[in-house]
Amino acid sequence: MDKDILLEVKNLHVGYKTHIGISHVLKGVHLTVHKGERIGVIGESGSGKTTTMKSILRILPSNGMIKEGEIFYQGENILEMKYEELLELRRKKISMIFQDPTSALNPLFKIGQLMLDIIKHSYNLEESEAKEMALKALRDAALPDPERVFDSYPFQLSGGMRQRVCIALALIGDRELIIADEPTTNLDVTIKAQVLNLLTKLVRERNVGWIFVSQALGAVRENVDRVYVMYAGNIIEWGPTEKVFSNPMHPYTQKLLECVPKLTGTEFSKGIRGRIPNYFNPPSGCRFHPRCDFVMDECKKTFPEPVEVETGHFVACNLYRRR
Amino acid sequence: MFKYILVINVKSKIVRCVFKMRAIWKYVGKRVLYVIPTLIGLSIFIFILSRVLPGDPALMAAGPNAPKWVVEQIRHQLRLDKPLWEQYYYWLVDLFHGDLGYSIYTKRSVTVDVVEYLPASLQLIFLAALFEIGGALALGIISGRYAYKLPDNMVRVLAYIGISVPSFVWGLLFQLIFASLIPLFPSHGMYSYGTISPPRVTGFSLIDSLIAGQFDTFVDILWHMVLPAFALSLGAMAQDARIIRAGMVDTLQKDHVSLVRAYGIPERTIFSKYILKPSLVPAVTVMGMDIASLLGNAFMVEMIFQWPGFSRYGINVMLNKDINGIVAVVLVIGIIFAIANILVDVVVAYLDPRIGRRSA
Amino acid sequence: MENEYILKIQNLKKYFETPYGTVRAVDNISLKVRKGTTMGLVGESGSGKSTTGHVVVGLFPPTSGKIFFKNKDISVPLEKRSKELKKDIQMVFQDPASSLNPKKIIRDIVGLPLKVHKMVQTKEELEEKVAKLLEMVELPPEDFMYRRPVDIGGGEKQAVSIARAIATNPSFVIFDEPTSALDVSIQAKIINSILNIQRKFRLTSLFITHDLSLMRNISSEVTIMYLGKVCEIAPTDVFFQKPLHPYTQMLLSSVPVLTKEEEELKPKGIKSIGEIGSPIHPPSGCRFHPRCPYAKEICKKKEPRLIEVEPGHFVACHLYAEK
Amino acid sequence: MNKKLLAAISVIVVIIIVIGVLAAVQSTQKPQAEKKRLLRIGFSWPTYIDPAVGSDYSSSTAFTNLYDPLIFPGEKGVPKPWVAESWETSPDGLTWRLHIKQGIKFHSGDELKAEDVVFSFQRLLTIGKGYAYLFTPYIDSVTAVDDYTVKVTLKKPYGPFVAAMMRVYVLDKDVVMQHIKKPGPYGDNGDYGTDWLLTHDAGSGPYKVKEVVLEDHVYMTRFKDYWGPMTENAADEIHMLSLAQPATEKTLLTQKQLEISSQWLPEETIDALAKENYLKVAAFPGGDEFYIMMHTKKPPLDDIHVRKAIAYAVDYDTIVDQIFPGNPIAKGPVPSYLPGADPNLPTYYRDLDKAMEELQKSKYWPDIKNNPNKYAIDFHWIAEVPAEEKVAIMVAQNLQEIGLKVNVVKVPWLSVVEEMANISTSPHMVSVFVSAHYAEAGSLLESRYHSKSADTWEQNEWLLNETIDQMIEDALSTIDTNERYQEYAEIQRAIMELCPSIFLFDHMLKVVHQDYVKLPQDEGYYTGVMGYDFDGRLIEVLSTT
Amino acid sequence: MSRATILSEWWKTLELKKKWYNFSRSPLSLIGLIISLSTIILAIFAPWIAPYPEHAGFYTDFEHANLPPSWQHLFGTDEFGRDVLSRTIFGFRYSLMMAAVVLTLVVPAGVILGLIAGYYRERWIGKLIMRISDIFIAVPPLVLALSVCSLLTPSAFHAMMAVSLMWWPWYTRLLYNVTSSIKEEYFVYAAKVTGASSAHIMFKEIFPNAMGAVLTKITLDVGWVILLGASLSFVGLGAQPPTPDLGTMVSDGAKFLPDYWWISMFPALAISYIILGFNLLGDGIKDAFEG
Repeated sequence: MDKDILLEVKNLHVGYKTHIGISHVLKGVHLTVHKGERIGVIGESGSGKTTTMKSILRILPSNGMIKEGEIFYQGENILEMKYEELLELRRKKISMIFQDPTSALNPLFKIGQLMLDIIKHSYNLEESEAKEMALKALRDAALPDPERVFDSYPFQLSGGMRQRVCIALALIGDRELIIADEPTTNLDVTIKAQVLNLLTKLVRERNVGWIFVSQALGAVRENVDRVYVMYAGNIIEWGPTEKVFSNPMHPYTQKLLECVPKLTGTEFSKGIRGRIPNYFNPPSGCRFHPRCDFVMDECKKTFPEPVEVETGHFVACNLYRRR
Repeated sequence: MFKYILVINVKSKIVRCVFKMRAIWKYVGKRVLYVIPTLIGLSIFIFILSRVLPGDPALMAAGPNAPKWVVEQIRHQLRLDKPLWEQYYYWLVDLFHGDLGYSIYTKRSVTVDVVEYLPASLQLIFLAALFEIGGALALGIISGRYAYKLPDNMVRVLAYIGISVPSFVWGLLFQLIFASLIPLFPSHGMYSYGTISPPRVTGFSLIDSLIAGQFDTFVDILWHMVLPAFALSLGAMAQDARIIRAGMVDTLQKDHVSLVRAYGIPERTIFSKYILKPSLVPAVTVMGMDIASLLGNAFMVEMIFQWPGFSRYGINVMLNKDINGIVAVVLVIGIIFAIANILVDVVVAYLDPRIGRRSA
Repeated sequence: MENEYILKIQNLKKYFETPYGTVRAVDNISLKVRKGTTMGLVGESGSGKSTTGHVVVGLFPPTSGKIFFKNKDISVPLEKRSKELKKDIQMVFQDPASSLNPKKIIRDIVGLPLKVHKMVQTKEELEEKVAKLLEMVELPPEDFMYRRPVDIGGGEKQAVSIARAIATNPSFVIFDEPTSALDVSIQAKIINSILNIQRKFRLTSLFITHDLSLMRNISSEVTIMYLGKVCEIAPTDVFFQKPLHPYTQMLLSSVPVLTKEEEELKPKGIKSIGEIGSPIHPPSGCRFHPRCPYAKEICKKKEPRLIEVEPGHFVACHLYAEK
Repeated sequence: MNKKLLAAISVIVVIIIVIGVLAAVQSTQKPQAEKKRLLRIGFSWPTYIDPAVGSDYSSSTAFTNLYDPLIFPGEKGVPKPWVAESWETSPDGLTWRLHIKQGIKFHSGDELKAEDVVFSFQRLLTIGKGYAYLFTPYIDSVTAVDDYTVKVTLKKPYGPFVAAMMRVYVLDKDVVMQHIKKPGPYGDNGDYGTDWLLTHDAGSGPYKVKEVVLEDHVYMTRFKDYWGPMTENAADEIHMLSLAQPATEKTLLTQKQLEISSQWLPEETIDALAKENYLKVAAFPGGDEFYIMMHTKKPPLDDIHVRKAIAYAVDYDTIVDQIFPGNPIAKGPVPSYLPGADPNLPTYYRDLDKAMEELQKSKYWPDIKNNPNKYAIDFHWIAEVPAEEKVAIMVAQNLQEIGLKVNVVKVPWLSVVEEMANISTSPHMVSVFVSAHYAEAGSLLESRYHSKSADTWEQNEWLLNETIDQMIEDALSTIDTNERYQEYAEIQRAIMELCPSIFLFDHMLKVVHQDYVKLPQDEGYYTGVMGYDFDGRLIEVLSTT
Repeated sequence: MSRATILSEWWKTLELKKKWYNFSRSPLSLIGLIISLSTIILAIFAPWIAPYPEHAGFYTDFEHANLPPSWQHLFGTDEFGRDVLSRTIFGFRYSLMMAAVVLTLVVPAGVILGLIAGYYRERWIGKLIMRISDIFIAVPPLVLALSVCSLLTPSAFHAMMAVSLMWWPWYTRLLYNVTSSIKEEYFVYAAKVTGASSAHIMFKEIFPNAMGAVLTKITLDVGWVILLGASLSFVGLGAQPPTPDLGTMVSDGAKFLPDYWWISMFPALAISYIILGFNLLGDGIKDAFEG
């Protein structure tokens, strides 16, 4: 085992029990984060990004079930951890920034109450020490007037500030891995840039592992070392950022990159036909096959094994397997 | 100079606190202003109805054998010989003097009746509310905590039964079972016979008996209150347990619960703090209104248990077409309802900081 | 020469009274749209771009100011507008989920304008026309005509919205962030149909968005708004070559991009700072001054006027007023 | 939050447990009080203990115990001198001199004197409610001649004046005047003490008010200095309790928390209770008769044949056997035991053939035959007396048999009173118990059939028959008793002929009481005067609690 | 075109299927449906189902009064000798009729007023309607219904009128809330922009979206109206005897507790049964529309 590996997700299958049946969302997701490495996960909405991230911390909703797979954190399987160990992991090792800061902060508790509660549970500190720690975290998140923020309810803060508070929460103590689940999706363009800059700056400074989940391809490209592309509960392509973006291999990745409008105003793509499949009855074989322009018979039957097309750049597509 | 700043710092905290209070008061004031026209409308509605609908209250007041001149005298006394608007005007003027008019049923001022009977009802409703809140919280939390599991299913079925069985049926059932078949509790009234009621100070017999040092009486009253209060509380209890459960199940799915969970807060704390409080906000609204509605259900329950309260008085004035009494009963209940409404809003505003104040 | 402007907005103001104060959603803006072109209206939340669209289409009467459409004053409440006018101006709304009545089938949704304007007599005629409209937005009619909005995806909903908007054959259509809620792959499809339709119908349109890259691909002229004010108006090409207003520069610099070419378009040396102000208590003077790196004393006091620095390129900033 | 909530829940749980334990303790340990002879009687509210206001059963019972009347009804209602020791009448019957007994003490300790009697008369007449109607048409003036003599001047002769004086209860003038509230509707007299007297007494009776809680109870304690005769084992306290539910009364009786039940227990409950060996049922004439009054001016009842048909259709036997067991079928317009009643009148009985025969004689017959709904008869019964429902529904069933359609309507008592005040709103038929105001046939005849009572609740018939009116007036102003009774008999015969009412039965009051309470009624004693049935002077309580 | 019609039908059935699926997911909803249907069937076919239908009218048989439950009289007989079971079955009929009359009066009025008030919420008409409806909501419906009833002579008709008078504001409120939120939806904007009339927007665009809520409320309200009606007659302000009204039966029978418990307890259970049924059904319908 590579000692450098911080987190390794192997063959993760996750489904949700609903009244209509089981929705098979994740189908064999794998992911590796090295110490201090910055990872990007891109994919459209509904591709299973958030489910993957929630599985790591085992905070899936009560109807979510991990059917198969392993998640190793420094060699320990998170999925087999006892509750106390899990709490320890959540308190000290991995933290998560949620997509929507408005819904992620309990509206009825002051920022300070929440932070103190978290710090006290994690570190067993005195009230004053805990408060000091919280204020420091807020200051680190570049919040003006941390005292006031500490004493505010979430609704009294702007969206950008709320997300900074979430960042502050995620940076309390010495975390080794920070998961940022679409941290800027609901923010305005200029604020987005600010928050993202802050986050990358902090991550770089502290040299922690970082999983940056996003739909914004540009933002991912600018900020991470390696990138995973997800489609319908599968990782279909991954590799060093530059390689994936400059030389996308999977038909989906190619199309996706074409779809992004360019500032240079080059010719516009026609988009990808169809939409993300229904997870109750997902397509057999490669889940992209109904939308793929290069679909072959075997695509409908088997899920393609990943192929390393260049160093560290893998793609799971039958087009390349044959070659 | 430094000293001054220090003082300001301390002060600012107090000021902020006061400001918060003031914001809530302002909010309450607004609600009161909103409620007043409604109450006036209500009084006009019921007043006109009581005067316009067929029936001769004066004749009824005079009693079966009274001569004509007595009837006329009462008609004059009740101002029934005046035009409607004038009657209402004088009624309103009297109201501001604290006079709700003459009751043809009790033969005295309705105000006196209200003062006499209302505390007994409020006292009963208070106990019922205690039962209701306690039961609803206990059942709701169990149900929410074990959502979709056996305890939850049991509570849900119980809640449906609780909601569906009318309070008067509960009353009769309890009376049948716990007073007649197994005589654990008294079947009616407020005191056991022979108990002399404590001297009236507040009108709330429980408090009065304590003031008078009659602990026996206190226990006696409480003992008489158990069955009616319980019968009264069951429907609302079931209703509120359901709301609390729904709130908890709903909150369970929220991102902010995922967040605290992701940061290693233990499940017990999550439930008792981060899930319970948000689920209580909608429950408090319903609970408050349910408690106020108990006054309505109390009509039947007080009748069954012969509780000497305002609702039984209400039934009696209604059955006797005591127009001033009816108007007063409706209005007083309207006022209590409005107060309950406002109280609920204040509690909700206290629980939910977003309501009522907003930073500019 | 005046005729070539199909829409003229003069000193338009729209204030909303709320319990927390007066929201100055649109505060004295003027702009003109040439016939057959697409005007892009760009801004962040609170900039008043959507409100401008709503006022033009008549949903809210203006607080003050005039709107001329084809040289007719249309700054009146909706009830007072003629049916002809309503037929001529249409709008596509932002949120696909709320744009379509969930209780109706697509045929009736698209057919409503036809029925209101008595453009069809019989049910057969209606179905025929609706089918044509659906084909135009690339939705197979048999498949969609009788479905309800809940059964179709976000992109398809937006396509239906577009079909509805063009049903009356309008000459002017406002697109209010039609793709902001969609994934990029779907967005590409929708933008393509919009472009097609514009070409086919020779539509004049107002395209509201916060996405500059998208704007680059669709509009011929750009108006940038900030807190209810216009900052800059310019032809698209000029704008991307030479953004003048500091806010425009900040906005442009905040856009994450995918390619090197794009990277070069982004202005250097300006970074996003500060928060968007409140439209209830907007900053004095130039509304952007608290965030502006070049802010001077005068910016706090005096509101800059919109001046034409070169033909067709207007900017409201004291930096350029001096020249 | 967590701890606070837990604390709150545990407090509530503790409260519940404490209540439970206390309840258990309570149910074994009755509250300790000093031993007393208690007489607890069930009543229905309202009870107005002011003699110038109340006139119903429970109010009158309260008067009997709290006050002394001028004349007291003896056995079978025979007038007995009481506060008025003796009296003289002028030959024209217009001037009466009443001699007041000396040495009667009010509860305040003052002696009862002539001016108190005058005051009581005047107060009654001024307020006009209660029993005032017995006197207003007759009395011209009341004056005190000296401390112990009162002179009453009448406008016209009033035969039953002595009997009527059972309804003049003497109040303590000084006490009342001390508690007057001004301003009030009675000028200088303010409210005439009506507010105060609602919950206090100013009498000289054997009991005085201890506590009145409106709609709940009237507690009275023994007045030690009572002047009159009292039985040896008289109760120390009388509690009149407002009881609304038979089930409650049943529980109380079986738990020995109630000595005498209320007077309107359902027959079913009485039956069930009679099985207990420690309970007794006392039945005695209540002085009232149960009538179905028929509106003689409203079609189709304005036709005597229809009325007679109805009278022949009603199943009297079932009523007295099943619905009101123990009550004798009425023999005429007044209860048969009332002085002046004629026991030998021709009566109606159930005979469907006769009924049909009468109905066919009626001018309405063709219409009724073709469309019973055209002449549907409204039958109102009084909501407060649930047993009347049985009569109403049974009568409706009976009339259905001869082809008459009936709508049964349940109406609250006061509404019945109100609708009967007007000839157009009076229902076709209404079933009412009416009792004599004083123990003589004349009382009922006047209040039931004289035109001046047509707009009161006591007459729904709207007879408005001048001949009958004249006969009644003549009889009432006849001072000689035998002669008067003779005239009463003639009136009764005339009324039977007109068939304005269905005479169902002479009402027997039935109460259930504990065996340690001795009611004079157990021995066959009765007064027949409303309100004198439960007289603390006579009832023995043989057990203390 | 026929293919189109088939398609349209197909989608419609699919829609219904989905609703039924959501509904039948919970066994409680199914129980509710069974209970409600059983009461409706009993009510409609009462004269044929009840063992002694004549006991619902003017009938007395004092010989057989107060008999305990037996095979002959499953629920026993009352103080008139009438079969309690038969009267209970007829009682369903009266209760459901009351609910039907009240709701047919109240729902259209409340819905229309609510639509208008919500659509014109900024104008005086909307405000006026809401203020008036506030008046009727200012006290528990039971209190006001009792007062109004007491001022009239007690009868089934008056009870229905009084309950109706108390009930419309709830629908007005419901529709007001739904309307004032839906009127800010973009599809309403779209309809306005295209020139659709206010009436069209209110009834064709907004109202269908409130249908689910209205239907749910109607079902739940059947139970509440019955409860209110029963309470009125329990106090003695309801239907006239011998109408077999469940509330009246309970309060009349209460006199004979505990000896003849069947006279009041079976009707009491019947009231609870019918309310329980419609409560469960209402929640099921809510699931069907929301799920």
